[in-house]
Amino acid sequence: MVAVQAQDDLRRVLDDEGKPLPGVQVPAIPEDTLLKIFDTMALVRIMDDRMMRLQRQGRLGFYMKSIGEEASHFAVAALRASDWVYPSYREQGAWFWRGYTIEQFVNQLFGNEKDPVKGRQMPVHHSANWLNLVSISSPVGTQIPQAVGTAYAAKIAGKDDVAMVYFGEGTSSTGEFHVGMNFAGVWKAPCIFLCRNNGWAISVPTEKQTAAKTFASKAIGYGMPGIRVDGNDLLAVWQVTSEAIARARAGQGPTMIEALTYRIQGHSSSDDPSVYRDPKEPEIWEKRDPLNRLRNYLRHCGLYNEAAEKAHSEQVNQAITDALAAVDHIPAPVVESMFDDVYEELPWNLREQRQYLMAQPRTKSPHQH
Amino acid sequence: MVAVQAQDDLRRVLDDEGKPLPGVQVPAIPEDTLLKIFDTMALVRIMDDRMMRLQRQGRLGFYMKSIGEEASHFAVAALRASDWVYPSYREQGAWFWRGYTIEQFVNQLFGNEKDPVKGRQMPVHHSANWLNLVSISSPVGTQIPQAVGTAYAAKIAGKDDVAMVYFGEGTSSTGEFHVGMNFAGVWKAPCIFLCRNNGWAISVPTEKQTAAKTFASKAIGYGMPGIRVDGNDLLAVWQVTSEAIARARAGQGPTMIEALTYRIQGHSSSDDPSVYRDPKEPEIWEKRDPLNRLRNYLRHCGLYNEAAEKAHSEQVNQAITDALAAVDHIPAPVVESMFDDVYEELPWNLREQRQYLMAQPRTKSPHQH
Amino acid sequence: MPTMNIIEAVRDALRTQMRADSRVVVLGEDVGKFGGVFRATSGLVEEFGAERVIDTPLAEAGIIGTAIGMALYGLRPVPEIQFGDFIFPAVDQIVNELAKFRYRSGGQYPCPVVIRTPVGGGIRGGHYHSQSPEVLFIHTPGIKVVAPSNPYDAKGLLLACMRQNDPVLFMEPKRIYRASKGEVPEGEYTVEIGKAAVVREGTQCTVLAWSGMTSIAEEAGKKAEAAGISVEVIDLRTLMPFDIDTILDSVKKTGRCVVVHEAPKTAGFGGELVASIQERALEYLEAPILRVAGFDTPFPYTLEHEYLPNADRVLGAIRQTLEW
Amino acid sequence: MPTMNIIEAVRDALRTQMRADSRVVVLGEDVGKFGGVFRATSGLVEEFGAERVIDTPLAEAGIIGTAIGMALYGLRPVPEIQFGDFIFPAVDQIVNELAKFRYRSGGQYPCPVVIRTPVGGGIRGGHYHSQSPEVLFIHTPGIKVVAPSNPYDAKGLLLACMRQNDPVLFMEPKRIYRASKGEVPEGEYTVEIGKAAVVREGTQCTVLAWSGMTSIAEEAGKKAEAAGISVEVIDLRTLMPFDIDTILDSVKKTGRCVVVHEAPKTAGFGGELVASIQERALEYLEAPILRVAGFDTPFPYTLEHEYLPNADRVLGAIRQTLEW
Ligand SMILES: Cc1ncc(C[n+]2csc(CCOP(=O)(O)OP(=O)(O)O)c2C)c(N)n1
Ligand SMILES: Cc1ncc(C[n+]2csc(CCOP(=O)(O)OP(=O)(O)O)c2C)c(N)n1
Ligand SMILES: [Mg+2]
Ligand SMILES: [Mg+2]
Repeated sequence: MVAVQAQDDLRRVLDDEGKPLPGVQVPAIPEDTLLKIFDTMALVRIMDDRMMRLQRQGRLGFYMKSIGEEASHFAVAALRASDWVYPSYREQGAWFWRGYTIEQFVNQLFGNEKDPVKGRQMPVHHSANWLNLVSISSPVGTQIPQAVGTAYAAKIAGKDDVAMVYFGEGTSSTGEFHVGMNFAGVWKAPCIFLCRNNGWAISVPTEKQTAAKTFASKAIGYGMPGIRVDGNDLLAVWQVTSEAIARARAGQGPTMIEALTYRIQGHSSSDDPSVYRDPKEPEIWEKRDPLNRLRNYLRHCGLYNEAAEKAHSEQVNQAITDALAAVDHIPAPVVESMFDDVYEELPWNLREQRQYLMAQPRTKSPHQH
Repeated sequence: MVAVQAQDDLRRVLDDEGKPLPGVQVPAIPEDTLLKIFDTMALVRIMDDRMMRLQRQGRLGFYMKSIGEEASHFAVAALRASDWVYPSYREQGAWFWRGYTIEQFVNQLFGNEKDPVKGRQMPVHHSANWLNLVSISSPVGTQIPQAVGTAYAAKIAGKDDVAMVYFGEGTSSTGEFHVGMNFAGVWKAPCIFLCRNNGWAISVPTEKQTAAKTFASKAIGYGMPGIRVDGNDLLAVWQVTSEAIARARAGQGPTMIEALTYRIQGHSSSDDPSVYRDPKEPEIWEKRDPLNRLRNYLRHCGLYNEAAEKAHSEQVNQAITDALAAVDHIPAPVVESMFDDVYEELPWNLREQRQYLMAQPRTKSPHQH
Repeated sequence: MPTMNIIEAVRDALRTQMRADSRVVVLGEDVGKFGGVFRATSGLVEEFGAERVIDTPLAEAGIIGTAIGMALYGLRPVPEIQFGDFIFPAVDQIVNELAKFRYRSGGQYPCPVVIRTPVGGGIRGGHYHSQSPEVLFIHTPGIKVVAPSNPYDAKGLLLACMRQNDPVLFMEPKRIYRASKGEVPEGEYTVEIGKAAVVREGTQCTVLAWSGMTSIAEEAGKKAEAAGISVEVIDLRTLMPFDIDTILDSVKKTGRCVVVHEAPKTAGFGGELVASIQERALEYLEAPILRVAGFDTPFPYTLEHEYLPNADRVLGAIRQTLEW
Repeated sequence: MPTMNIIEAVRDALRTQMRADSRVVVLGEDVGKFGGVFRATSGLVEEFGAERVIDTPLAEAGIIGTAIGMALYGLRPVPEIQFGDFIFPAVDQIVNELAKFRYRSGGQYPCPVVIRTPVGGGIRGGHYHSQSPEVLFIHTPGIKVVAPSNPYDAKGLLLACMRQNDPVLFMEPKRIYRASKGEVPEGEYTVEIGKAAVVREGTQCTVLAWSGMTSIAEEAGKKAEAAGISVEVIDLRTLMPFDIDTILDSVKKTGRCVVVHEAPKTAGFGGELVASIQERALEYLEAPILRVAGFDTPFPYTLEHEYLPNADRVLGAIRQTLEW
């Protein structure tokens, strides 16, 4: 079980109620940015809730929610648009922040003809090259050296773009984590490693994942700074990410950030955590909810407007409803599209197979609409 | 380039001349053990020299020497016989220490009928299950999680055996290093990771291998102690290894040891280091030669007998000469043996292929004698 | 005799062997309290304790690497790879280490590790929860490959694997983990490794299948019968070493053959079967041997049912061999 | 025209393309000052600097993983894997990531990475410096596989690979790296990917080979000629997509076929070739298509020349097809 950690090695700006802690420096986040983050975080919360209900109704095959972990998504907000991001499957906020739309998101979940990845991947495996957001991959860890390659490529190309990769603490056990971190250290690649420590990798708690005192301490082995931050404290996340970005852009190399948070619910829509953990454990963390804390902080700053939140929430809900309504009329990708994009051009074997398939009677797929 | 490190984080017992440093605790190595280590170290030195000459004469396909790194081999001397060892290709001392004979060693190099691995592997890829020495594998890193599995198996089986795995500092960059270290930490496996930092991975110097301050510092990320030791100081190597073994046997888990040494010559008989490094660099290290230092230490303790060394050296040389003479009369493994040991029993495809091959005219292999 | 599905049969095999042989240990991601994401190991940690049912950190190379070290020391590890698609980080440990240990040590170090992993599509898993990676391992000398299609074989073969001394990749058909039910004896019995089963007798065309495709082949066999065509269906069960005798007996009788597999067609195991048969029985062939297989694309999500071989396609191929 | 060996031709291709396209970067173990253990990259770091010729830490997964990230950003990485045997730690990056990137992103992210690696035996390298791992990659949709057998093709194909937009595994025949010499044009030219070469014309039997086995097949062709048998030898050059038309044209003409490869026979690429040919040209076959391949054992050390296919064995198989 992840205990709330001693404060000295954990960067916090806000207390659990969302008030700045005495003596801390509060990062200067522009007001409109702060409000946009709040709105986007609320959107993620609403989306998760709606999609899980849909999944429970049997209308959606699979979903992955991030309730309680949303503040960590917004590390992305400290980047600029030309920076590249490799999200894992649990940072929906990163997508919406950069302008991925509710329609795109929903169409991806349904794998229909308007899905940006053409119905090729499971739900929550988005891709948006126009936003410099790289395709999500299920095999965890693989994205880490890829992000390092992107970061170093920017350096080689003489640009000051940085790359950021999100991953869970369980993923830090993969060989690819090590390999990616090590290359980044040697290359002084402008890369930010955002390890979202939510206490669990499916059913495996952190103490079965590593004997290291903290995940951030792993950075030492790669000669890079490792920073722990309260992952439910948006201001602290913004702050440490901004520092890491500044270092990266200045040619000072990579940073690993461990964002301490907690997976309040199951791993995915297929999981039932009551089998393996004490149902009391999440309760501690519900009190530290990042959305509440940010709302309280906005209130504290006089930036909060309840009516505006309500309006925004209604608008989001309506957009989701509309997208879901539209989904019923969006067909599955056409069958022959299965053969596209394997290569730039179709080789003879795929041409032959496409021809064969098109001559077969159509299969009514159980998950076509 | 590896500089001689500051002393505070580097365990040393002997100075470069082989005298105990002021104020250090000298480990209590039994006299006969110490003398046996000296003899075995001298044997390795002689063997390397003879085999390299043989290779240069074109009589041996390939060889890997360890001149200047031999003290690190003798971490094995602090273990007991029931402990398991996974050597890399550069710890010939570990084999001889445990009783692998000069004949076996030479027969392996020649891959002949008396080779313990039946001519299946390249030179220097030994295996001796009767000595709890596990087969050397060329792909580096793979042995690390294997050693952890062996260590943990001992624990599961209720025995207090430990496992030790040797590897080069370059190998610490592999995913398998990370994965093995991490499992060992979580499992508190009685495993000792002996990282022989000889400054080079073929042509790649340590600063291109990692940005970590030391290799030992990587242990922090796995929640285990990481200790740096002068790898050319036999007494210090013995001391830190003994401490690690004691911890492991007491159920206190794994230790990583970084033995700082230097690869004086080429990576293997195929390498020419003058292409990529300053020929002056090795010179510094020649002065710290581990065999000389141990000899001086023995002298200092009144244990050294020049005549005995000479006699031993002659005896070893004679044994090598005899083994090499014998080699000319030992045939290659019989052709049908190629199909043995793929599985416990021959499946039909291998039976068929064996029959086919035996019906073919024999190929005179360029490296059969 | 109790009725079990494949998951239950696998669990029963594990439990039976763990009771019989204290050297058997299970390890993998989520195999402990959670009992595995498909629940194949559920209840085992309660019975055998956390030292024999080991939740590992998230690293397939570590799961197989440590299993190798355990096997060398004398244990009998049965690691689980959560999905066949995630076996690739462990491929070096399997191909270069596990499979070659006995050989490269001159017979000194046998390495009896049985790797269990669910394979195949049809569960809406997209590229990364659907692959059938058998051919790489069939091509790797030193490891056996076993792929049952029903609960009886699953238990009997898994027990056989855990009692022999070579490494095995044991592929479980996840799509029918629960759907495939049948009578399974309690306690100990084995199904011989290397022996195929003729699951439907017939005279005009032989259909070779395994794992999740066996039921598709059987369905095609039934449809063929309705159309007046007599089809023999063989469930290979073991892919390496595959049962060449049973295959040849059948093809020599029928003169026609169709191979069905989920993995992409090109360089799939079907190619080997075709090549082996025509080497030995060309004179018996009345028509080319056809393959109905996955297409040469990554496994798709929405269109997976267009991707997967189905009974109609198999029947189409059977007809084609008859009309050739 | 200068005469070059394969190493020189590869180096020349790299240098030529690096001059023409500043996006091309080379990375791998020892590729910098040392110029690669086979010296294929020697001189490049001096000309193009350490940011375009990158000595990496020792981790194949990192070499390929970072190359992917570079390619996505717009570079053209040409990673080197020091020996084909050490590609396995990178298999997950290649099979699950590199090959599927374009597809899984719905075409958004092409990933033009050209992986160079020396393959094959005959250099006294034992299991771990001798393997021919092509079939795994041929079986993986999304990556092309190219395997030249001589300096001219090596340069022309490598240039072609670096100028197209799909990932490629470029396998180099290390045994004949220096032994195979020939005239190679200076500057730019390409050899088309996907096109085989008929390297010897003949009428009675087709022999298919690639990489280090092409010269063995040619030698067998010569020996056959001396024995009065007319053999056509085809060097496939590209294995994925392989040149089915050239193969079929030849086999339809000769009616007989022998496939030669170094990798183990079972489930090797030979199986696919046999299956594809008999699917399309069974009626032309006068005899079974035979395979002369590596045996189903790990690659041995002392006995490697018993292991490797040789001209006599190929000739034996040719005779067998003629006498069938
Ligand atoms: C290589 C690999 N092995 C196994 C899995 C199956 N799997 C999916 S998510 C997961 C746990 C990941 O935990 P963590 O990294 O902590 O991320 P979180 O889910 O907590 O966000 C596992 C084991 C996978 N996706 N990839
Ligand atoms: C997985 C893998 N990649 C590449 C190689 C080729 N190779 C052999 S030794 C070596 C360098 C190893 O350096 P280090 O670990 O420092 O050991 P040292 O040789 O210095 O003892 C390399 C790259 C290999 N054997 N295995
Ligand atoms: Mg987690
Ligand atoms: Mg080294």
